[in-house]
Amino acid sequence: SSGNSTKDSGTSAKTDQKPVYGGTLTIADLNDAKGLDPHKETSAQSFHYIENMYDTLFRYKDGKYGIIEKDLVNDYTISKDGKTYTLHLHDNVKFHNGDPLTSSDVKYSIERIIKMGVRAQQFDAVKSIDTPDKTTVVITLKQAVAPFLTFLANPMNAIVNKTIVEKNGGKLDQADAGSGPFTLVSWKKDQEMVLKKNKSYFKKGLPYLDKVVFKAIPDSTARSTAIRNKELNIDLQLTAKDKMLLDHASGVTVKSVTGTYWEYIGLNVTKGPLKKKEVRDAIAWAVDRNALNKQVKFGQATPLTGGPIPPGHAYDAKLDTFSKRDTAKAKQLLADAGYPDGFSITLKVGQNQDQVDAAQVIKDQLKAVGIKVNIEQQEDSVFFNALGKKQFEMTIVGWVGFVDPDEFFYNIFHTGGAYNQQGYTNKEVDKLLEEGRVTMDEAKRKQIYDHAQKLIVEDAPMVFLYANKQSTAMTDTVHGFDVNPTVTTKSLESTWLSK
Amino acid sequence: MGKYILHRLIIAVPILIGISILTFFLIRLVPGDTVTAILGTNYDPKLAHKLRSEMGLDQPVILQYLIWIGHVFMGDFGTSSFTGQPVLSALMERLPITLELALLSLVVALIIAIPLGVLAAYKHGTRADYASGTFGMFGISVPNFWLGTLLILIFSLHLHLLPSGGYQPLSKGIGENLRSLLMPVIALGTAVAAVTMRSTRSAMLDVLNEDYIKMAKAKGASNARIIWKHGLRNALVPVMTVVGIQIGYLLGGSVIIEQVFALPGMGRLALQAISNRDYSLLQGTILFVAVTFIMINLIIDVIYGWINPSIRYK
Amino acid sequence: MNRDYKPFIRVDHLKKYFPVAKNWRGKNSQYVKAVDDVSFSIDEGETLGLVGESGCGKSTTGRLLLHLLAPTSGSLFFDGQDLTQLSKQALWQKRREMQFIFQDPYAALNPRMTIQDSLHEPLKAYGEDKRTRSETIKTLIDAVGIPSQYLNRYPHEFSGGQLQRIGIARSLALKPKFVVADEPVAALDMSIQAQILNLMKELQHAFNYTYLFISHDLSVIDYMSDRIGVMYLGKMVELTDRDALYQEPLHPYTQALLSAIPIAEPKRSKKKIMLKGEIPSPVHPPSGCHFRTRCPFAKAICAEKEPEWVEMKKGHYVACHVVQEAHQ
Amino acid sequence: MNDDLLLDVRHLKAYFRSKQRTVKAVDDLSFTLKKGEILGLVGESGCGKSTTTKALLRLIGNQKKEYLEGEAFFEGEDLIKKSDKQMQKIRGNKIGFIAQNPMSSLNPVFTIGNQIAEVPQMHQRAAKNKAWSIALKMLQKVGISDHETRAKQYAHQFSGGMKQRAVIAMALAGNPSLLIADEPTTALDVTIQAQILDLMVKLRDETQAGVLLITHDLGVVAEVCDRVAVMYAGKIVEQAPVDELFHHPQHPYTKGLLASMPKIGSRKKLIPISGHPPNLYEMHGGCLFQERCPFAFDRCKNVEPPLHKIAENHQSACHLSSERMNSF
Amino acid sequence: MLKVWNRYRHNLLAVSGLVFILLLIVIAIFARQIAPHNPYTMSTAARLTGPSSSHWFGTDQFGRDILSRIIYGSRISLQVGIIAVGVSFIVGTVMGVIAGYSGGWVDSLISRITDVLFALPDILLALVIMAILGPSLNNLMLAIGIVYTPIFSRIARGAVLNIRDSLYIEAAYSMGVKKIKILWHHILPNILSPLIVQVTLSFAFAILSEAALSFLGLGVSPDTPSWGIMLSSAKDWMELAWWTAVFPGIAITLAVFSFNSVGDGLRDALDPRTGTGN
Ligand SMILES: Nc1ncnc2c1ncn2[C@@H]1O[C@H](COP(=O)(O)OP(=O)(O)OP(=O)(O)O)[C@@H](O)[C@H]1O
Ligand SMILES: Nc1ncnc2c1ncn2[C@@H]1O[C@H](COP(=O)(O)OP(=O)(O)OP(=O)(O)O)[C@@H](O)[C@H]1O
Ligand SMILES: [Mg+2]
Ligand SMILES: [Mg+2]
Repeated sequence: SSGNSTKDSGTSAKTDQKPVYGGTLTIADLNDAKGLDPHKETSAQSFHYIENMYDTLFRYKDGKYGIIEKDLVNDYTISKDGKTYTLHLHDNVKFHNGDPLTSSDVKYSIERIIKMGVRAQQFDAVKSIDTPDKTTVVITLKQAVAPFLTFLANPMNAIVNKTIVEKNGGKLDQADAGSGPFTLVSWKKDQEMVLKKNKSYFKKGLPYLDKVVFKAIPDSTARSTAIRNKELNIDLQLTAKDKMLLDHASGVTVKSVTGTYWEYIGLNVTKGPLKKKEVRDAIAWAVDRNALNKQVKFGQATPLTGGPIPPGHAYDAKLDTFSKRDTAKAKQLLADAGYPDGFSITLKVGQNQDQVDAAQVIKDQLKAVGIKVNIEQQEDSVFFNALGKKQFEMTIVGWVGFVDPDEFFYNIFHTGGAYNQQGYTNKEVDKLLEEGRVTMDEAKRKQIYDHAQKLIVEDAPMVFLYANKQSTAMTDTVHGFDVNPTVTTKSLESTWLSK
Repeated sequence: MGKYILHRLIIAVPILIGISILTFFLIRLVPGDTVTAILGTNYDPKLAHKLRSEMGLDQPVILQYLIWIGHVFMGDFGTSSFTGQPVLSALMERLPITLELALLSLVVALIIAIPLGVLAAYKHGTRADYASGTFGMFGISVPNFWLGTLLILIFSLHLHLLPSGGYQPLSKGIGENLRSLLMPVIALGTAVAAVTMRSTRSAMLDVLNEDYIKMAKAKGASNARIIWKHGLRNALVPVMTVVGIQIGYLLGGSVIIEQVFALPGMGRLALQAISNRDYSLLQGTILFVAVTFIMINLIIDVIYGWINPSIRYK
Repeated sequence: MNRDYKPFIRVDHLKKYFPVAKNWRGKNSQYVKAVDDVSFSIDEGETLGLVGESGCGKSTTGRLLLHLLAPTSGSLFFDGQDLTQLSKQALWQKRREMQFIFQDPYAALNPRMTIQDSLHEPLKAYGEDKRTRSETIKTLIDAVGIPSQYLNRYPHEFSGGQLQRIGIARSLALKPKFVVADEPVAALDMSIQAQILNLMKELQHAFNYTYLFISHDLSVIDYMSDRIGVMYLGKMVELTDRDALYQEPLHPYTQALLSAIPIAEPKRSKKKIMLKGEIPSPVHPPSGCHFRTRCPFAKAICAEKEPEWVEMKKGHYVACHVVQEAHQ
Repeated sequence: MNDDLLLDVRHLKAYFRSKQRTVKAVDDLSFTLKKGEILGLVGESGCGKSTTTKALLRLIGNQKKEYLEGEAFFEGEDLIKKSDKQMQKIRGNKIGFIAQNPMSSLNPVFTIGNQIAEVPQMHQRAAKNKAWSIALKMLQKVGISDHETRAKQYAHQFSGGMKQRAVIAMALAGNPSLLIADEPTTALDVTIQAQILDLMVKLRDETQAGVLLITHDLGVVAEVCDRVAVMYAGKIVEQAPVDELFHHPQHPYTKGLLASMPKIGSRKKLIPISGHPPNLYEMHGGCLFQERCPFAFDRCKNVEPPLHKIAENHQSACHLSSERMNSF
Repeated sequence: MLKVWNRYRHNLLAVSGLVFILLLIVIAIFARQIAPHNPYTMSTAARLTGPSSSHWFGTDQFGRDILSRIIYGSRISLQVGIIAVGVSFIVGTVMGVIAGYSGGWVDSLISRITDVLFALPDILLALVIMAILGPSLNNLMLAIGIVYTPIFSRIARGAVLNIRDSLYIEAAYSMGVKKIKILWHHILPNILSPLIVQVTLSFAFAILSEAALSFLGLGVSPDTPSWGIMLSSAKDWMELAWWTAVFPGIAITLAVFSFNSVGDGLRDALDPRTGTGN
């Protein structure tokens, strides 16, 4: 990883054009942020609003997936044993209120993250943070943490201004304590958030835009109508249907990459027929992922016929178990498990329309092998509560935003994983995942995760369905905006508008 | 008059307390809670426990209620557990939008419906009367959210004349503001117009049978004078009662219409609060809606007294 | 008239106040004094007429007498027993012996029941068997002159006069001893009115009923009653034999009432006492004598003191300062 | 024709038609009214009295289901032939109308003064303050004390008698030469009735307007009317000056009415008219009273007796009275 | 009764409403025989096809036949109507009659409860109740039932109060008829007509509410062929396929229209005073 990130203007097609300064860019997302505190927020929607007000030590590389580059950090070293990180900060960074950003702010911020709890486990291994001088931070870990840089690059692990935090009584829900390319002007919940250019941003010449307006428009049709009517510049997240519609709209460009948002059927391995591996396998064979992709996602998602990791990263191309549906095999497996006539089961879903739709198709598909599915829809809050308490038999949900393979696997498939809702346990998998965490060697790590994936797919605690495309629509006047698998608006700092 | 208003306000207090109790305890019957809603996909039992005790959700419910209602009396509705925003400021942000939507719908509906109702009564028994009767019946039967959807389909998606949703505040200019509310107002106001028209018609028919109308005729008053001077104001008395009932419909309907047209009003806030199990926000919203309802009804009663002097209060 | 009957009904200081307004604590703060300290008695087989203008408390008195309303205070003896002291059950038993005839016969019959069912109802309530009921009703129907083939009809299929006959038949079905008739002919046309009045007289003759006959029409009262009481604004102002009342009315109100009633004899010159003003509100009656605001003879004392209920001559009661002073 | 003649009604018919039946509410009515005369129109409920007034004011006859025929000359012009616009100029201006029920005849949402002032405003194009002063004058004239404050009050602040006075003021505000009063005192108490009747006679004396007074009370007729017309089932059955009618009634119906009325001081047993009035839609040929008439004979069943003169100023519609005339 | 029917018969709107309701009942009962397709069968090939001879009302995003779903949807609407209105009618009437007949503190208590429930907009209350109970058809019926209970309570109370003071009640009492008998023989039959009118009107409301709650995602389960659910999912597709949004909406409107006009017609027919529209 090298040098200054500003030279690379991401995926912008027209790199030959010269950037133009000024203008107001309007960008729409599904929902409004809940609050603006980077250390407190958990929803991806909130991130998109917050990240442009803050800087992080590292960042995800524009247009690339899983690659980390420096941001506030000018230079750094990692000790051989992977336990000591020495970071040197840029010396010209100022918070929006004019205070300089120094090593003590970094220390304060990491400590605040730990205190706030939400992402504390990413810093579980931190032993000490030292600040030998104003621009140097030394972080010492108890043991090596392979994805530690990825954690530091998480846009919500931002560096905040201690003075502002304290002025707000420790709360940043409505305030801006950042040093990022834009500063907060106003925020009207569910209407719009207005940001303006940070004139003393530490990256010379950036940002280009004078103003950024975020709008929360939950209805996808309303969003796509608005961008067609040029009331918007960017529609950040398109549904498959809207992508189809907007592909042919004039003056609008749709860009998409394979995203990190993958969806699956969760099977509660602690209950009823699903205790049996054969039954779970049978379901995996009975589901037609391609048909599902066509029906629910207009064929635009990438079916996951192997493990959960989408192509392009720690993906294992050889693991391609379920590329074809096999109902005969499924029926055989059910008969072997003692359910020759199938059984009835409840499939719980939340409010996500794609998942609700998928549930209806899956109900139809499982009928073919004799499994009678009752769909039960709940409100998200009730739904997630039930999942957390393992009060479900089958469910359809998805995960989003993981960058490192450890994030993909440990919390979900490890016996003690925080989000192991399926109740899945496999000693061998546990061991592999623990090993992967502390292995710094990339190649070795890939081997470990390939093996773990194979075991997981065989045990079938989940039926992996597909990884979604991340599609963004923008008017032709928008340049330099990065459509990233992790869905981020971070590249607004180098986005510009042509006339 | 002032005394009457005061009297009405005093009567409203027990109702509001009843509502506060009802909502407070009802909401706590709701499965799932704020914390799960906040954590969503990233639900983690340990973290959830920590958040619950921070929010005081582990205390006895009665105590929670007393603390809350005590604060409410001092004008503090608490903060939204979901967004961290003070509930009162969230409500004050939304209230104008819902009020504008509801009142605009009401006013437009009345302006159209009352003359139509009077004409239908005057021409009663004719084809025009039957036509307006059928139209009125459709008006109260068509679901407002469907009407809204159709309007979007036609005027936004096909004709590209109007924005399909979103709210433009008055600060963006009255034209923009009205443009953003045009379809919502039609969707919400149609039923009100229909109901008002029907009740104006039947009230007018009743009034036209009254002795004082015969008396006016016997005095030599012209038909126009009988209808518009002697008839209308009397007919408005029962109509105002119906309008008062419509306020409830308007506030309830705005929950749906705000959802259809993505208007950030109180209805939408309530819906979000419900799905986020945002207790203090939901309590505040419901209480606010009830207060709004009672206040508007009070205003209507005052107008009522102005129309009908025999119930004017000393 | 013959005054040797034994007193059958006696009321002492009877009062009925209806609450009309509540103060802010929900306590009753204002009352209509519908009946305000009235005392009189009715003998067995006698008809007492009660006359007065609208709202003076005639109907309320009638209802009190049958204990359809509980009095605010005062006592009420029926055949020697104080009704206000009776248990519910005992009162219910007594109820058989006293009945009400209503002014509006149509409103007093359930519009959804055939008159047959309506006639059966009181008898059923007291547990009479079906045969006895049918026989009783047949006799009654004959007596009031309604053809028995009409029994299956509904109230709206009858004329007002017929309905009042049915109403009378129903009230008499339980063979009561005492009947309160509350303006039984006020809703009827003049050609029908006489039919009903005659019928009531005939029935009384046959069964020795005791009547309280209420009307605002002095000529009707005159025709029906043995004795007459005149009410004004919740008070009884005069009570005496029929002849005495018409020949020498003592109370100024009675005099005015008598002179105001239009007589169907043209040019019979009569001295009219025109009362000024109108009946005051019963919620805020005038102090002292209630009538003093309209009385042509009112004096200072009338505003200060309520006149007492005094027997001026044998059986002739009056409540008036002026009259009482003149006699002293 | 007589110069004094104000109203000359000839063969007036007013029917209400519906799909099922035709109600002949007024059937071939003829009568006259002189200036300064009070003509009483008496009859029982439903005999067509109100319909007569409505026909004269042309408040009916504008819809298909209302059928109107005949002539009604008022000051020489036929009211029945006038257009609605022309009638608007006459109503309230030349013909004043006093309604039966003062309680509901005043518009509750306008002040009393406003409602009276409306009359000169409409008919004399009087300016606002001029009209208001006329209204005040009228209120004073009908004996409402404190008229300046009262004019600014609403109907619910008036008592029954005051409302009726206000209605009379309204009827007189246009200075009419004909006053039609439809049971102006039926809803009032006797003492108030006496006041209102007195007022009406006084006003007649002052203005010399002709008055058509509708009532069902023979007593009222005897007290205030100059002449009487008795109506039965949509027709006039007898017409005569008051004295003549009460002392020498000719028609059996009139006689029956007089005999069935209780009279104060007279103990005579009432002689009721048997039966009840006919339905106005089931009429057959012959005399309408024949079913109830004790003297009815064959001719009565088949031939309808015309209203004919039996003495100067006295007309009756009975075969018997005509025969008696013929036999002279 | 005959008179009522005679008056009703002349109201064209009311008669057509009645005919449509009968039709709806027949459709609901014989849905299986009438529907041209299975309402649940999906077809990737036939998704979002417009109205044609094989799919009169077109297909939805899963290729399901919209006409068949509307036909099956009539079952849901009628079921919701019957149960929800049944619940509110019975509970509300009992509450109202008790309040009106007994008076005193019982009346005050019940009236205050209805006041409180009335100060909240129906939909909001239904939403909260649905949130408590969780989305399902049974809960939906219960929620709507609860929301419309106060209306019946109020009407019943008002009617009882109206009749309680009427002369024939006093007459029956004066003749020794016991109070409970009076309630049963005189009061109940006489308060029935306003309640029956309200039943039909509430039926219309119930259908609308089901649709509205399902539209907001708090109604019945998402694969149920309910008109509200159909409209709710149509919102995403209507730009591509107008028929997904138009036909279910028409079905709701017509059903609600019918119940409303029957209610209206009944009100006029049962109350001879409103002889306004002859
Ligand atoms: N249930 C009641 N509640 C309150 N006030 C009542 C009630 N019943 C009667 N009153 C009042 O009591 C007074 C006397 O009424 P009541 O009916 O006894 O008079 P009345 O002489 O029979 O009059 P009318 O001739 O009009 O029948 C009136 O002012 C009336 O308004
Ligand atoms: N608009 C109408 N349509 C049909 N029938 C009517 C109408 N108005 C009156 N009638 C009938 O015409 C007849 C006469 O009615 P009218 O009102 O003239 O009687 P009335 O003598 O004034 O009676 P009352 O003394 O009760 O006022 C009655 O049988 C009545 O039912
Ligand atoms: Mg009375
Ligand atoms: Mg009349």
